[in-house]
Amino acid sequence: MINGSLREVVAGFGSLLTGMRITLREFFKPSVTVHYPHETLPIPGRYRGHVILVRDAETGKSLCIACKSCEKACPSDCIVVEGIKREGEKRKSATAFQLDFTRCSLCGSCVEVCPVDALEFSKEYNLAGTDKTRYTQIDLLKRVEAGKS
Amino acid sequence: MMPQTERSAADGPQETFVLNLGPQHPATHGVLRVKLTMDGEYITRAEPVPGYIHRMHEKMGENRTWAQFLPNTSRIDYLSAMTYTHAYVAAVERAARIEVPLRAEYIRVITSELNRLSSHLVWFGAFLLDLGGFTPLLYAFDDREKILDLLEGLTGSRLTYCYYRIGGVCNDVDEAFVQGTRDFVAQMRPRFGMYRDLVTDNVILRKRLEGIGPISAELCRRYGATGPVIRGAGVPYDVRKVEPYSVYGQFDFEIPVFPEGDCMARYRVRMEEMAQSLRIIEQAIDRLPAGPVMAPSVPRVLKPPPGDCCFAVEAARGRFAVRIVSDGKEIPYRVKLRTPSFSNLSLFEEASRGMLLPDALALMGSLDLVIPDIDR
Amino acid sequence: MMLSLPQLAEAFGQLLRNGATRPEGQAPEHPGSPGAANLAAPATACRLTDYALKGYHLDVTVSPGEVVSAASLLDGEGFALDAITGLDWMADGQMEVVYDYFHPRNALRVVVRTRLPRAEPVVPTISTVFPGANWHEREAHDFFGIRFLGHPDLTPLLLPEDADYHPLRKDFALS
Amino acid sequence: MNTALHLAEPYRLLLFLVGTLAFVGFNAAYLVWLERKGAGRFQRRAGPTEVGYAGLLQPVADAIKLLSKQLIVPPGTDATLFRLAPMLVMAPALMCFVAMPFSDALAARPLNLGLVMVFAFGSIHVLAIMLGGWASRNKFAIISAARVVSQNVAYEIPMLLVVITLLMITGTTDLNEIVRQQGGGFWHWNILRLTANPLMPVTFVVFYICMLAETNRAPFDMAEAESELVAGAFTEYGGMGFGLFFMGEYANIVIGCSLATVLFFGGWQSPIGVWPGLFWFLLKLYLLIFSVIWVRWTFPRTQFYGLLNLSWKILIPLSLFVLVLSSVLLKFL
Repeated sequence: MINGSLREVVAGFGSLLTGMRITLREFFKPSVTVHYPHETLPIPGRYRGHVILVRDAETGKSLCIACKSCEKACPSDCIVVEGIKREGEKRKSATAFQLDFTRCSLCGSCVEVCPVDALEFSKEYNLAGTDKTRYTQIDLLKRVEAGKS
Repeated sequence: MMPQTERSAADGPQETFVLNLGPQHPATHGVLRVKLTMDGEYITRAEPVPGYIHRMHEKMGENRTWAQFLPNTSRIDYLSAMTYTHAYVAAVERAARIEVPLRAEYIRVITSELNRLSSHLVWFGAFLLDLGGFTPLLYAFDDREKILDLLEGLTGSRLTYCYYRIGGVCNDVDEAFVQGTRDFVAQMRPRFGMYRDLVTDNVILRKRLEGIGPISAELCRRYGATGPVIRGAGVPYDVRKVEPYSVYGQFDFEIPVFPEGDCMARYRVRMEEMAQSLRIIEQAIDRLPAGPVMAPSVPRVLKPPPGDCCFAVEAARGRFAVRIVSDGKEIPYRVKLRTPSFSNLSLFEEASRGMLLPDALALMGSLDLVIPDIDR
Repeated sequence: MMLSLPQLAEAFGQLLRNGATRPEGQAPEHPGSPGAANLAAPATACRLTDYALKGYHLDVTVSPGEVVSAASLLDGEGFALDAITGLDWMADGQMEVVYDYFHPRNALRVVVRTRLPRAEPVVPTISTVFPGANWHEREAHDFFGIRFLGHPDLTPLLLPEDADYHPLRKDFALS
Repeated sequence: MNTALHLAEPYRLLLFLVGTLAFVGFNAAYLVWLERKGAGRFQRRAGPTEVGYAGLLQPVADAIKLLSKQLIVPPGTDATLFRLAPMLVMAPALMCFVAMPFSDALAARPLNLGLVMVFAFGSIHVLAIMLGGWASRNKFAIISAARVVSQNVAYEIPMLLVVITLLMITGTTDLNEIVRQQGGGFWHWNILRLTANPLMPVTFVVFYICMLAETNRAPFDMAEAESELVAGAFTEYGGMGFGLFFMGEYANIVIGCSLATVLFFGGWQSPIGVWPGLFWFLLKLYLLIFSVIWVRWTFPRTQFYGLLNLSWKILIPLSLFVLVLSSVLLKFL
């Protein structure tokens, strides 16, 4: 019996040494962390930041036709679109496009449902501000007109 | 906290006290409260008090269209969002008689299994943290990060994917994902050897888990506990095998079962399961068929015919079932979410009786609870 | 022992006083569906369903008084409780309680359902048979106000302790 | 003998008081940094990097933070005991350094009962933790206080048994004399004095385990056990009260490792037999401290009864056997 328990003690002690060998091995390996914000990783192409309107390269305007499909598809009611039909244009165009990002769950329904592919995901993830309205009322139309895309 | 002692006449000289574990406690992994009646360090009664992050997902389901409920499904058990979404979309597909393309099913299996791996890796780390070992958590997160990178590249999100759609998946896999997954499988295999040497074989861990917190198959049955809890009690119950859904029937994998019923058995089940998930992923990647990833005939306004139907999947924590009831309208009449953590926790009161506090916390850790999964 | 579906259906047939095992097709309109056809459905019925369409094999409708004996029957056959949930059929003035069962060793899923008057939804507890039903019944009480007779403790489980509302009732007003 | 340190007694004492305070304070502060850096490396991350070069000013930032916090005495506690406990954990730790021979001449007061004194004062911190836990009026703290007492009672015994084994071989309790005996190369160190007792390495392992348990270090950190008892005896402490407990823990590690260095690794003696001095002492000390950190970041916490079983069923019989073996060898060889 003593023999058996002694063997158990020795085996247990051995398992501890094995563990320490492994952690020591890891000790000398390079670190795997990325030191944000000093360094950042590339953002994958399909990354889902908050949605933005696509800027038409020719006109510099949004492609949105104010059909409100996205507004209807949104599970969280975070999109408000207004539009009118301007003189001499075939389709309606948006006069207001507001996003309440604080309610958005980034499901992508709006992007998928858009018939003219006027919506896309941004690559922005550094979102912080002192003013709530900065994220409850993101004016996407103004953003397109300001040339940001 | 004020010490207060309860003494009842029947107890005689024995004194017990109430220890309020949580809602904020390092071992409850979220906001779960457990009201412990203690006799010294021995638990005489442990009464879990869930509900601190109850969000009423089921009511939300009755207030939006069938498709609009999809983002919610990622947020019930946020660690296995894929499997939860899978159960919901499959239930709706079953109700609306939608045939899902084969390629989409394969992609669902690959992503679900990757998600199961990432979920088990979090459990592994958190469990070791409960037992006071910090380092394995970081190693597990290192591995999990690779999975999250893969899924982020595919779906655009790292945790709450909302990737499956009723009738398929929203993005097709690209070559980078396929290759990345192959590389990951190759990298992950040797890591299990490291985990075994560092953690599983460690004498301290074995002393803490072997024979601790026994849960019998009968106890599991009476409480409806599933997943690694029932498989750690010797019952080979896995929805992927018992009620094969999606294309799981086409893969060659085993259901790890350990009959001991103790914390170590549940631990080993999950460790083995990770290796089995790798097998499934490997086969699915090799046999990934070509074709569309969305069913062609999904109506834009979905109105499943009246009636109810169920769909169950094997989530990382056990059997997750969705019961939907349609009244033929475009919004669900009822969405019932049967979550595994709810049933798994309900046996805690009976199983923890008479245990020492640290052992009971090991038992709780071995149940792999995700609190939003209980509270919904 | 491998339990076969017909055997189980037979057992239920004996259990139900006036309900008989009906093969698929002859069954009346599905009791889970709303509308007038519902009320025409018999109080008790037991029918085999197409698993591929429904996700369960056997659909049993019992009277409220029979849920405990149904649970005992399934308990004896080695079933486990999946979930208990309510369903508010406000238009019919009824409340349905749905008991989902699964079998940990056989691929068998059974649904037992019963209908209660919506004004006073009272049904005996099955937590005496399945201790796991305790929490499920508390949850159904939270959400629907269904009272489970003989339940040891119906205080709110997921809702706040002082909750006196039942959010999954169809007339629950969303603020 | 080094003559530079033969100063007048009051100056000498003052110098050593300041020196010891500085040494303990510096170590307590920078061992936290070392621990965090070490933990980072073991876990493949960088540890503190932001405050100063490689995070070297992190302890300073921590100290400022802790000092600026309000000291809260929870209502209903025994305020006197509650305040006394953190001091009680620190002061005896300082006392232990009085007899510690840093080099041949560098010791505050060479005592011929040095070893006994270190043990006498080293045991007080248990009392302090118990007092802190008891005075906190918190259930987690009280559980922790009860654990600490039984843990330390259990580990004091094998620890003293192995030290007695060593004393039989060295024949003195003067720490400096013990070091002098181990001069002339590493094969003269006590850990390798296999002629006196072939089980000397085992003796060291027992001593090391007991040291971890006595200082409440992982995997024996029953008193703190953050995943069970939140922070155990320290739950109600904030600001510098907590800071003192924290520093006390590191001070005790330094004492334990210093003692291990002196008793088993030849203190300030050189492993190759030439140039003995302070350098060797510090090198061995920090290597041992590193191993303590290494152990902490490798293993999970033991279960409490596992801990007691280890002491009563394995370590005590083992150390008793070593003791008997040594005395038999001493008697007949």
